[in-house]
Amino acid sequence: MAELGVRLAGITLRGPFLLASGIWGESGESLAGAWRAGAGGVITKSIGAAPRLGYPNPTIEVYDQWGMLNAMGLPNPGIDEYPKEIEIARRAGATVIGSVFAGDETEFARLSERIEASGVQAIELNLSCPHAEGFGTEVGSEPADVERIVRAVVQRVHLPVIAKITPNTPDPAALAVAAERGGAAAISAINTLRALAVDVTLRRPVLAHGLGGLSGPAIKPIGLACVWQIYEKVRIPVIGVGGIRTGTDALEYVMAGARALEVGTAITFDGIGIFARLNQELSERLDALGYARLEDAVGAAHSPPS
Amino acid sequence: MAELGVRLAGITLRGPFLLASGIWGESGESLAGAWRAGAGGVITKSIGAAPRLGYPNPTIEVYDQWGMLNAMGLPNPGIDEYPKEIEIARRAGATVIGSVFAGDETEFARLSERIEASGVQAIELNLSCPHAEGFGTEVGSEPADVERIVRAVVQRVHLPVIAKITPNTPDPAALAVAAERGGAAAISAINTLRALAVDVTLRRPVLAHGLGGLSGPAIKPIGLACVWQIYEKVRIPVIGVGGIRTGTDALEYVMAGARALEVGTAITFDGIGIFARLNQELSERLDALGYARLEDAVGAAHSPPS
Amino acid sequence: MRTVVSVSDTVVETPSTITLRFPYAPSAEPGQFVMVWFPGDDELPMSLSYTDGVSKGVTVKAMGDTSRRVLALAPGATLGVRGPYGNHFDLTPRRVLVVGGGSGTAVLAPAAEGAIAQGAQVTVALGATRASELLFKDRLIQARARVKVATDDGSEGMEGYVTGLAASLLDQEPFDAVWTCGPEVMMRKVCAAASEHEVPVFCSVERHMKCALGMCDACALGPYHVCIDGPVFPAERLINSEDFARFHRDPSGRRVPFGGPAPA
Amino acid sequence: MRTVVSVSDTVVETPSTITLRFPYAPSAEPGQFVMVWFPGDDELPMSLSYTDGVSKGVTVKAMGDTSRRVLALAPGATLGVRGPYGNHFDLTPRRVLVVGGGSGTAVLAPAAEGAIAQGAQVTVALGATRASELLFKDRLIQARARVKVATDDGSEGMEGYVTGLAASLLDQEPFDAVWTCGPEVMMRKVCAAASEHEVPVFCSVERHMKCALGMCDACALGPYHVCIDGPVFPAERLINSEDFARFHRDPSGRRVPFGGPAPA
Ligand SMILES: Cc1cc2nc3c(=O)[nH]c(=O)nc-3n(C[C@H](O)[C@H](O)[C@H](O)COP(=O)(O)OP(=O)(O)OC[C@H]3O[C@@H](n4cnc5c(N)ncnc54)[C@H](O)[C@@H]3O)c2cc1C
Ligand SMILES: Cc1cc2nc3c(=O)[nH]c(=O)nc-3n(C[C@H](O)[C@H](O)[C@H](O)COP(=O)(O)OP(=O)(O)OC[C@H]3O[C@@H](n4cnc5c(N)ncnc54)[C@H](O)[C@@H]3O)c2cc1C
Ligand SMILES: Cc1cc2nc3c(=O)[nH]c(=O)nc-3n(C[C@H](O)[C@H](O)[C@H](O)COP(=O)(O)O)c2cc1C
Ligand SMILES: Cc1cc2nc3c(=O)[nH]c(=O)nc-3n(C[C@H](O)[C@H](O)[C@H](O)COP(=O)(O)O)c2cc1C
Ligand code: FES
Ligand code: FES
Repeated sequence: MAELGVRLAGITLRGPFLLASGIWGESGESLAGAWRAGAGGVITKSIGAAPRLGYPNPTIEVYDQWGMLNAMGLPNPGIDEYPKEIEIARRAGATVIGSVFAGDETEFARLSERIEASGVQAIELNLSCPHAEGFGTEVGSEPADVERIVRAVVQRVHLPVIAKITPNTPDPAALAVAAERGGAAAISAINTLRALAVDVTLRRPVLAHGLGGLSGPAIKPIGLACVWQIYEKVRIPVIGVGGIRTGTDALEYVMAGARALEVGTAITFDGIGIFARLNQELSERLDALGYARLEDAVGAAHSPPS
Repeated sequence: MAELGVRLAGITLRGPFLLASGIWGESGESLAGAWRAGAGGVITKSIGAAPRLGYPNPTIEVYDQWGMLNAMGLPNPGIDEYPKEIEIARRAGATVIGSVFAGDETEFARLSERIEASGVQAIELNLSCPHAEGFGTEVGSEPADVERIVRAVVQRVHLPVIAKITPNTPDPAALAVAAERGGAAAISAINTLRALAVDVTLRRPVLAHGLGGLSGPAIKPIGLACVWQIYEKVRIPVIGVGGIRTGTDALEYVMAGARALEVGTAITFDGIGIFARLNQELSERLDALGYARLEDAVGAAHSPPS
Repeated sequence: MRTVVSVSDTVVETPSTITLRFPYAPSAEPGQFVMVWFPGDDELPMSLSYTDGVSKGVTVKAMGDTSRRVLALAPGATLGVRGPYGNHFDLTPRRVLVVGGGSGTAVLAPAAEGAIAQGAQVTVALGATRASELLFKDRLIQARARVKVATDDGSEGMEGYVTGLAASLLDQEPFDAVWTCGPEVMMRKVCAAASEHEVPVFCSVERHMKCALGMCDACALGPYHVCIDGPVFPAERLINSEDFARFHRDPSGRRVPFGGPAPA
Repeated sequence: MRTVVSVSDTVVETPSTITLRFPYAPSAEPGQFVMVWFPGDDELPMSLSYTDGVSKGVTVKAMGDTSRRVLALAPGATLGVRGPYGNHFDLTPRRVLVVGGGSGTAVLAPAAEGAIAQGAQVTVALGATRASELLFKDRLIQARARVKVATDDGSEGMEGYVTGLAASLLDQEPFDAVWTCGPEVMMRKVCAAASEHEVPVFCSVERHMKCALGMCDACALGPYHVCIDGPVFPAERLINSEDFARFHRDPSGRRVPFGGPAPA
C-alpha cells in the first residue's frame, strides 16, 4: 500500500485529502465527522470578523453530475463564536486548517491571529471567493494585493499560511508567485469560477444573488491547468482543489504538481464516505503504477517518461 | 412563430445562431454547409498572417457529454490563401464574419483590412484563445491592450468590429468596456477556459501542447456570468457563446443579455443538424413565453417580473 | 435541477395556513420535504403534505415575510420545486400514535394516511392554539384515524397542550410507535412520555436549510445534517443531544438558543 | 475518452509494415478507424485491420517520423486509443472485387473476411511495389478470398499497377461492388474502370485528421468531413469532386495538390 501521508508546509498530514472550505465547515461536529470519515485534515468555513448570514435562498443550483453553482455569500458565525467549533474538531483529534476572509490586509492579519489562537494547525486565506462584494476575488486578483495581504498575515502569525488562489485570472501563476514572495507556505488552487444560471420561465437568475461560483467535476480541467502553471513557477507546495471525485482525479492533480488535495462538491454527490474511497482508490492507483509514496508522484507529468 | 432574425452591429442576421470560430471554419465548403444547415451566420476560423500548422496531435480530449478540451494551436491557411474559402461561402449566400488573430495592434489592423477586402460582413477579433503563445489571452487580458487593438482596427476598416473576450479574467466587463471605448460594434463572450488533462498511466498531459481550452456545456454557467456582467456595463450588443446545446441554453444567454449566439462544441455532440433544431427550439420557447421577437427577450433576466 | 411548476389548487386550511397543490412527478415518501422557491422571495424547505401521485402539495404556515406572502397565492402562481429530500417515516408499525402540533401536522397527515392504507391503527393527538387552527382534522378523520384534539384555549377538545393529551393516550393504551412534528420543546416532552412506556418515537425536526444536499452545514444538528440524515430522527438520536429543543443554528451558522435573540 | 492499452502482439507484415494487436473492447465494423496516440509522439488515424472481438489491431506503414518509430514497437508498449470512428463498408454485396494498394489493404482485409463469412465471393486484386511489400496475402487466401497479385517490379504476379489488374478482372467477370483503398490516383482509376461496367465502387479515403469528431475541419473534402461522413465514400461522391486525387489539405487547412510542396 503506497504511503499517502504527506508533509506540507511544515505540518504532517495523515492523508492528502482535505475537507475543502465551505463544505461541512460551519460546525465543529461536522469537521470532526469529516475527519472520522478519513479526511487527512479539515479546512473550516471561511470565517470573517462578524457573524454573516449569507445570501438568501436559492443559494445553489446543481447540474446533473458534472457541476454545481453556489452563492452562499460567505455565511459564518464570526471569529468570536467560531473558536468553539474548532475546539470540538480538535478534541476529535482532527488536523484543522482555519480559513479566513477579509476585505483588506489589516483585517486578514487580525483574523489570522485570532484563528491561530484557537488552535488550528495552518491558516488558509480565502483570496478567491468569486461572488462576495468586497472580499475574495475582489481583493485577490492582483499579484500586488495578494503579496501585501499574505505578507501582512505572515508577519503576525507563526503558523504556515496557505494562499487560496482564484481561477478567474489570466495568470494564476503570477498570483501564486506573489503569495510565495509574501511568505506563503503553500498555495491552494482553485476556488470556484464565477458563473450564473437563468431560469427562462421565471425570467430571472436562479440564485438569489445572481452570480455564483461553479464547482465540481466540470472545473477539474481548469483546476489542473492552474496547478500545472503554478507548479512551474513556485517552490512551495501546491494543494489541488476543484472537481476531485475519484482517485484518478486526485492523481491527475498530483502529477500536475499538487502535494495535497481538497474535496468539496463531490461530498454532495457521494456522501462523506468519499474520503475512505478516495484514500483507497489513490493508494491502489499508486501501487499499480509502482509508486511507493504519494510524494514521489508529485509533478510527475512535468517530466514524462521518454 | 417568434421572429428570430436580429439586427446586430449594423448587419441583419436571419437567425441568432452563428457558427463559432474554429469549428467547421477552415474550408469554404464547410462554412457553406453550416449556413445551409440553418446557421444565421458563419464565423471563420481565426486567420493569421501566415499559414500555421497548429500543434501536433493529440489536440483534443472529450469529457463525456459535458465538455471538451482542445489545443489546436490556431492552425489556419493564412490570410493570403483564405479569401478563396470565404469566396466559396459567400457564393453559397452565407453571412460570413471573418475572425482574425494577431500578436499586436498593427498586425490586427493589417489582417482586418485584408479580410475586409475578402467580402466578409463583420470582423471578429480573437482576443481570447487561451493556449497560443503570443496571441489570444496574451494580448487580450488587459483592458488597455484590448482598447488599443480594437481602436487600431476600427480606424482601418469600415466593417463592424466584434471583440471576442476571454473568460480567464477577474473582470470580463472591464475588457468589454475597453473594447466599446475602442470602437467595437459588439462583444462576443466567451472563448474557452484554460484547462488541462493528465493521463495518469502515461504520466503526461493528454494534449501535445499540455494546456488547452475547455468548451462545451460545462462552461455555459461561466459564459452566462460573463454575458450578464458585460450587458450591465456596455451599450453595444453582446453575442453569447459557450456551451449552447439547446434552445433553453440559448434563451438563458438571451435573457442574460445576448442578442446573438455562437455554437461550437455542441456540433460535435449533435451534428450540424443542431442549427435547425436550435432555431426550432428557441422559437417554440419564445412562443410559449409570449415573446413575439427574440429581441424582446434580450436582457429580460436583468429586470425580472415582480 | 429545479422544476418550475404552476400551482393548480390552493386550500386555505386555517386562518394562517394554506395548502398549495401542484403537479410534480418525482416519487416521494411521507416525511420527505422539497425546497420550494417562491420567485422573487425565498426558497424554503417544506414537507410534502401530499406525497401520492403527481399532484403533490405543501402546507404552509404564515411565520415570517415569505410564508405570509404565500398565504395570498392563487392558482396559476409559479414555484420552483426541487427534491424530494431527506428520509421518511417507516410505515410498518401497526399501532401508531401521531402527535401533531400546529403546522407540524402537515408532514404527519400523509404518513398517517399511508400507514392506515397499509392496515395500521392510527390515533392522532392533534394540537393547536385554538379550534380554527387545527390542521387536517377532517382529512385525518376521513382517512379513518382516531382523532383526539387539544387546544391551548380549550375552544375545542381538551384544554391545554397536545403533549398532555399524548401522555394520557400513552398511559391508556399500547402503541408500537409515536410520530411527532412540532416545536422541539413539545417533541421533547412527547419523547419523555413515550420513553416511560418504552414506545419508540420518531420526530420530524426542522433546522435552517440552504442546500438541502448535505453540503453547506446550515442544518447541522450535532453530528447529523437534518437535510440528509433527517428530517425524521428516532428519539434516541435526539434526547441526549445538547441541541435538541435547546439550540439551533441561525443562517450564519451560529448556535443560538431557541427563542433567543435574532442574529445581527 | 481515450483508453490506454498495452500492445499484446506485434507482427512485422512487410519490411515497412507492422501490425499491433491490443485489447480494446468497443465494437467496430470493417472500414472504421481509431485514433492511436503514440505517447511522446503523434496521435494518428489508423484503420482497424482487426475488428472482431476484443483483440483489435492496426497495421501501420512506415511513412514519416512517427510511423517509422512505430515499426520498432514491441509487445508491452502503451498506446492511447479512441474510437472507432467513421462509417464502414456495407458487407451485403455477393460478388465483391477488393482492390488494395500497399497499406490500403489494412482496412480491406477485415472487410473481405467479413463479407466471406456472410457468404460473399471475394476477389482481391492485391498490389504493392514489390513482392515483399504485399500485405495480408496469406491472411486473405486463408479467408478463402481469390487473391490476384500485381507488383510494380514484377517480382510477384502481374508486373505493373494493381489498377490494370483490377480493370482486367472487371472486364472478365461480373461484380456487385468494388472496395478499394490506396493512393487516390489509384482509386480514381479503379472508379473509372468500374464505372464502365456500372459496378458501384466504395473508396476508403485518407485526409489529415486532428479531432476525428467532425469539428476541426482538418479532414474537409468538399462538403464532407472524412472523419464522420467517411472514410468510406461511394464513388459518385468523389469522382466529380475537384479534390479527389488532386488536392488535400495540409495541417494548416491549406488546400494543396497531392505530391505538392510541403507547407512552410
Ligand atoms: C425539513 C423542513 C420541513 C418544513 N416543513 C414545513 C411545512 O410543511 N410547513 C411550514 O409551514 N413550514 C415548514 N418548515 C418550516 C419553514 O421552512 C419555515 O417556517 C419557513 O421557512 C418560514 O419562512 P419565512 O421566510 O416566512 O420566515 P422568516 O421570517 O424568514 O423566518 C421565520 C423562521 O422560519 C424559519 N426559517 C426561515 N428560513 C428558513 C429556511 N431556509 N430553512 C428552515 N427554516 C427557515 C426560521 O426558524 C425562522 O426563524 C419546514 C422546515 C424544515 C427544515
Ligand atoms: C482514416 C484513415 C485511416 C488510416 N489508416 C491507416 C492504416 O491503417 N495504416 C497506415 O499505415 N496508415 C493509415 N493512415 C495514414 C496514417 O495516418 C498516416 O500515414 C500516418 O499518420 C503517417 O504518420 P507519420 O507521422 O509517420 O508521417 P508524417 O511524417 O507526419 O507525414 C507523412 C504523411 O502522413 C500523413 N499524416 C500525417 N499525420 C496525419 C494525420 N494526423 N492524419 C492523416 N494523415 C496524416 C500525411 O499525408 C503526411 O504527409 C490512415 C489515415 C486516415 C485518415
Ligand atoms: C457551497 C460551497 C461553499 C464554499 N465556501 C467556501 C468558503 O467559504 N471559502 C473558500 O475558500 N472556498 C469555498 N468554496 C470553494 C471550495 O472550497 C472549493 O475551492 C471549490 O468548491 C472547488 O472544489 P470542489 O469542486 O471539490 O467543490 C465553497 C464551495 C462550495 C461548493
Ligand atoms: C476545436 C476548437 C477550436 C476553436 N478555435 C477558435 C478560433 O480559432 N478562434 C476563436 O475565436 N475561438 C475558437 N474556439 C472557441 C469557440 O469559438 C468558442 O468560443 C468556445 O468553444 C465556446 O463555445 P462552445 O462551448 O459552443 O464550443 C475554438 C473552440 C474549439 C472547441
Ligand atoms: S441544508 Fe445544507 S447541509 Fe443541510
Ligand atoms: S478530423 Fe476534425 S473534422 Fe475531421
